[in-house]
Amino acid sequence: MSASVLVPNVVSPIVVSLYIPAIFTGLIVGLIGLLGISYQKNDLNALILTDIVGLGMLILVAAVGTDLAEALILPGLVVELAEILAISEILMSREIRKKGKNVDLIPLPVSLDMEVLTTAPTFMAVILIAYGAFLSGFTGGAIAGAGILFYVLSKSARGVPSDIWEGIAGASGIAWCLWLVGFLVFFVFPQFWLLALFLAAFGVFIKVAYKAGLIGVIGREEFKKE
Amino acid sequence: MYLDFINITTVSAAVLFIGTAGIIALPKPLDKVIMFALLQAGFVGMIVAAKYLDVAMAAAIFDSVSTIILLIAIIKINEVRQKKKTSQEEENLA
Amino acid sequence: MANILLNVLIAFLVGSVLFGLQRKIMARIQMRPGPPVIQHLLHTLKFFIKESSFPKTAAMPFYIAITAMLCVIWVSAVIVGPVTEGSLLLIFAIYAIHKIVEHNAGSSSGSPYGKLSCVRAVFSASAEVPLFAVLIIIYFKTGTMVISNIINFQATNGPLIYSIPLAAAMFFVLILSKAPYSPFAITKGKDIISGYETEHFGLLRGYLMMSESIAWYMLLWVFLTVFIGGLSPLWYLVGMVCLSVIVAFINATTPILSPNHSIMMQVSFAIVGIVGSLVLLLY
Amino acid sequence: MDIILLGQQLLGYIPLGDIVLYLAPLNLFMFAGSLAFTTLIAISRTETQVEAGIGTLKDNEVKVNKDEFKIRRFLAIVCGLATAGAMITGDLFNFTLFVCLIGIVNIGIVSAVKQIDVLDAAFQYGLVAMIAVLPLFGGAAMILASTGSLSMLEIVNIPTNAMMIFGSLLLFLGVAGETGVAPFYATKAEMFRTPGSPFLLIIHLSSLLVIIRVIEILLIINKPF
Amino acid sequence: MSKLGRLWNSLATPKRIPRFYSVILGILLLAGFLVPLALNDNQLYPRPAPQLQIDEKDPLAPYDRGGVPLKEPGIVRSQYPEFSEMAGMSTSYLSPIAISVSNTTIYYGTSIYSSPGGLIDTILYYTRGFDTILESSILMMAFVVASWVALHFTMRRREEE
Amino acid sequence: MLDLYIWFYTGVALVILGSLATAIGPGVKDPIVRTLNTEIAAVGVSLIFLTYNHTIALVTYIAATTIITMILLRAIVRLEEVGAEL
Amino acid sequence: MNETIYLLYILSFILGSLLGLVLSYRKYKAPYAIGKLDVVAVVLAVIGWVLALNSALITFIPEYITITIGVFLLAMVLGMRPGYGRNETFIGIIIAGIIWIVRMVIL
Repeated sequence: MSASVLVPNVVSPIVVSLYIPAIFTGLIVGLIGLLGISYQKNDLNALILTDIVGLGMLILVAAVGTDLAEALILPGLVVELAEILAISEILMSREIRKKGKNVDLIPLPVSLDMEVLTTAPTFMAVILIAYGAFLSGFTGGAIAGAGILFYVLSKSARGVPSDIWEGIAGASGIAWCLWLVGFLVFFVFPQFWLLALFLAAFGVFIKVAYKAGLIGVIGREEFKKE
Repeated sequence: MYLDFINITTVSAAVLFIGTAGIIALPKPLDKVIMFALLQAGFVGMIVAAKYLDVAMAAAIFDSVSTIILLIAIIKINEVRQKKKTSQEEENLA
Repeated sequence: MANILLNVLIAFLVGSVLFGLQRKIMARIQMRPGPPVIQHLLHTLKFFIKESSFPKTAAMPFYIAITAMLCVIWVSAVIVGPVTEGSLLLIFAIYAIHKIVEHNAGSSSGSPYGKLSCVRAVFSASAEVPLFAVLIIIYFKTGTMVISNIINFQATNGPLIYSIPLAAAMFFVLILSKAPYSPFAITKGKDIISGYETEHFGLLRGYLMMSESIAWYMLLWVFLTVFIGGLSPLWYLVGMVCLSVIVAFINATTPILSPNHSIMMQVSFAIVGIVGSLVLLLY
Repeated sequence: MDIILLGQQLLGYIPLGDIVLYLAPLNLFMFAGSLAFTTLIAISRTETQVEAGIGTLKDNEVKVNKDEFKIRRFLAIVCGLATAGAMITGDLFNFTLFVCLIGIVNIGIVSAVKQIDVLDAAFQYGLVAMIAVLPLFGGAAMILASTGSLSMLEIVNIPTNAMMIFGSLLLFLGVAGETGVAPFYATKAEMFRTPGSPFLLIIHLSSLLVIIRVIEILLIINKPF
Repeated sequence: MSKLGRLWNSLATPKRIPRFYSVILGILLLAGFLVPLALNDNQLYPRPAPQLQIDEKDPLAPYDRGGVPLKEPGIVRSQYPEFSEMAGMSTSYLSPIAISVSNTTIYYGTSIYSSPGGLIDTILYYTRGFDTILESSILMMAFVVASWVALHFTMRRREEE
Repeated sequence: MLDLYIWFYTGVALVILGSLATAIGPGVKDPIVRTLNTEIAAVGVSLIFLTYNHTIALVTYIAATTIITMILLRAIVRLEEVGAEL
Repeated sequence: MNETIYLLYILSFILGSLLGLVLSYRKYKAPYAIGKLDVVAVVLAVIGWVLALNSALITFIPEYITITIGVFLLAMVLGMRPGYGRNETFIGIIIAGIIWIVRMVIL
């Protein structure tokens, strides 16, 4: 295949022609989200609506239609995810504090006994984690993470000793360092780029996967207390 | 000749729109989840039309994952509401 | 080096005397005799021979370092300004750090008054919008950010105060907000004792007051340099005295605003100023 | 590279692939400033707030307990480093990411406290920060779409058009939301009522410095001539 | 004037700030419909027209950027080629598993290029690696915040002890 | 080529419909319904990604949406349990 | 060099007002002087202001020395304790101003 087909000199005309509709879509979606927030009195609903505003941002970035744009979507996604995670936690903590200790804090167990919850999770989690490991990087991390998350969510064992928690969190921190080392190797010793590539790819993979998995551990507290 | 338009893309688009309409219009959350499965099916069809089978595979797996998550959440929240209602009624009786 | 020392000394002395002058004029307007003109300077010097003590509740190295920091940044402002005539942006960065120091001098002591002053400092940080607007307008007008180039620009095209009067007005509001007893001086309002300085005694207070004097001099210097152009030292003095007198008149006759109102007033000024200046620029 | 940005001679640059960190006097000053404050924070204790108790003659002490202190100091240091990074980065998208990091860490610094009002302010600030992601990344993407570059050293040579102005306005509004300046200051000011002044300092520091930096960036993108 | 004062006071209520902000942002976005928008087609890292590669039955579609694994660099149009000399190498790299997958089927290009190597990895880890550092730091910080809050307040673990 | 436009405009329609439904759709007082409606918009965005061949981003996005949904649902359930009046 | 001279003026102003303050506290015990004019102060003020404003008239001494002395003297009066030295200063300014105008008109 010729080089100009592989990487053309300019952005293809289709993408250029789709730019205006795409940007307008992004703006409209953003506007709808903002409109929703502007008359929203309920904090939780406002939080959900910010998700919509984030979608507008993703469209604006994606509309550029180059490989660079794709690489920029990933940070955008991660930022969205991260902020929703942190803010929802703050919202919950605020409400629990507001209610004080009078609230019945012993959660209800889920009484449903679905077939899928006993057989599917292990199988799906294995598939997802294996696929995620093959993909590596952010994509793989997100997929494997979702797999772990789903698995812990639907398993019935409850209560994580806090040192295990810190252990997993620490492991993901170490993975982050691995990835930093990979990044440095790229610039300091460019001849070892393959090593750097693997360090980076699997560092990020392990990090993201563990983090997402830990979200599942938080979540299980709510869904599977028996 | 109109049959030319019936290919995997258009069918998926139709399924997507049906799913959308269903999610928006149906009142009960559980019905919405069923329509959501339809939406996901249409989406997977779209990806298949684009010939990215690995993406379609991932989408298919995540389809079921998110459906299950939604189901758990809805059942759980119904339970919570039920309990609240009964406790309120008890209070009223007392 | 000698040049820096010289300029810092001038800045300190002139700043203190101007503060004293301001107090005197305010007093006269309010039909009081008022303190002598050098009172503020004596006040500053007095603190250097007083005993220093540190509150038990303070956040320790921080509490002391922050006062030193205030001194350091304003000395560096003098270096950037009168000594080297460097970038205007740099002076504004210094000003921003000044806000931070002001805010944290208040909160690091643990006193509720300091804390309130700190919260208000955060409030009034938002009044920095006019400042940045001024910056942008000057850049759009002159095409440069270097003070010496701005002076040259004015030497050929006439003072900027005629061509962008609204920007000058916005900057003047900023200067006003830094003056003690002004309607915008919410961080040092008398309802919270001495604001962020409440818990600073002795040496530390001396440093704080010294830096404030330098800051006042520098703000006036920047105003005169940027909007009127290169002046001889005598005219700088005259200009500074004039500005101080005007500020004193305003301060003596207006009440302090509530924090929210103070900020929104400044922001409203800013909006009027920005829109007006842009219209003038385009026109 | 012999480039003059806003009248400042470039003193040097650190290339990291496409992302070039550049060192000019203004940027170096702010970089050094934020690092100095970060060091201060790392070695400081927190203050104790003493207030008169209501209905008694005793004093009310509000302190920061140990594990809260640790996490807040950690977050404050990260915030300081992020601010320092945002000061010298020469890449638009990199800058927006730094700002996002600052935003989320700011929320974190106050989320560890117990006052409900403060938590509420943190939550509202978080909402604004999340909404601000749209103009931030959207603005950067628009500038990318219209110039074909994200490096400020390249953009400085490209003539301004309406789309770049719009993009930079979006960027500005995004930074304003993410750092909480006027007129969106209220959420932020409320957060300052909690004890722990060294950590709160960094919230304020980051927002002011980032605003100055964004002004510099706006002036680089929008050339009046 | 007192009305104005009340308005100013209301702007100082934290609860209203998100709404206020969204209104202002909404107005600015509305202005976006009036601004002439156009995509400059001279972009960094351009890619072929959508579906072009998959239609040509390229097993690496849509991320084929040329090159031979470990030998020849792929084509990368980065901003500063002089600062990233090895950029094309990881673009062309395929892991052994990826090579065997690419020989089996033509529909798995995304997975192949998402595994170590490939253009996106080059951008994410090398030419724009600093972005990824920040991005993963953001995730980490969010997680630190959330897990701290969760461990101390939401889950009430301490009280159970 | 026609397929491309069908994907794109279906995506656009879904995004706009989904976000409208999230903002003002029927029954959105219930946060769980609102969260479900965001899924429509998410699928729309996915389609737009597909049009541009951002497939790696698409895979990541699908995974991330699941995680976000899970986080949101957790918040909703938890708040309901606490009995928060927002 | 220019700035050094101005530093000199400022210093002499400050020292002068310090001295004036100290001396006036020694001299006057009452917190307010109403209707009284201090002759010494008038003389000092007049000399001081004349020297400061009309240094060009005295050609045999370098200008900056006359101004320094003048500033010192006028500051002594200006810096007196609250309630004193006000009228004296005004008299000094008026006389010096008249001389200055006359000089301007004649020369």
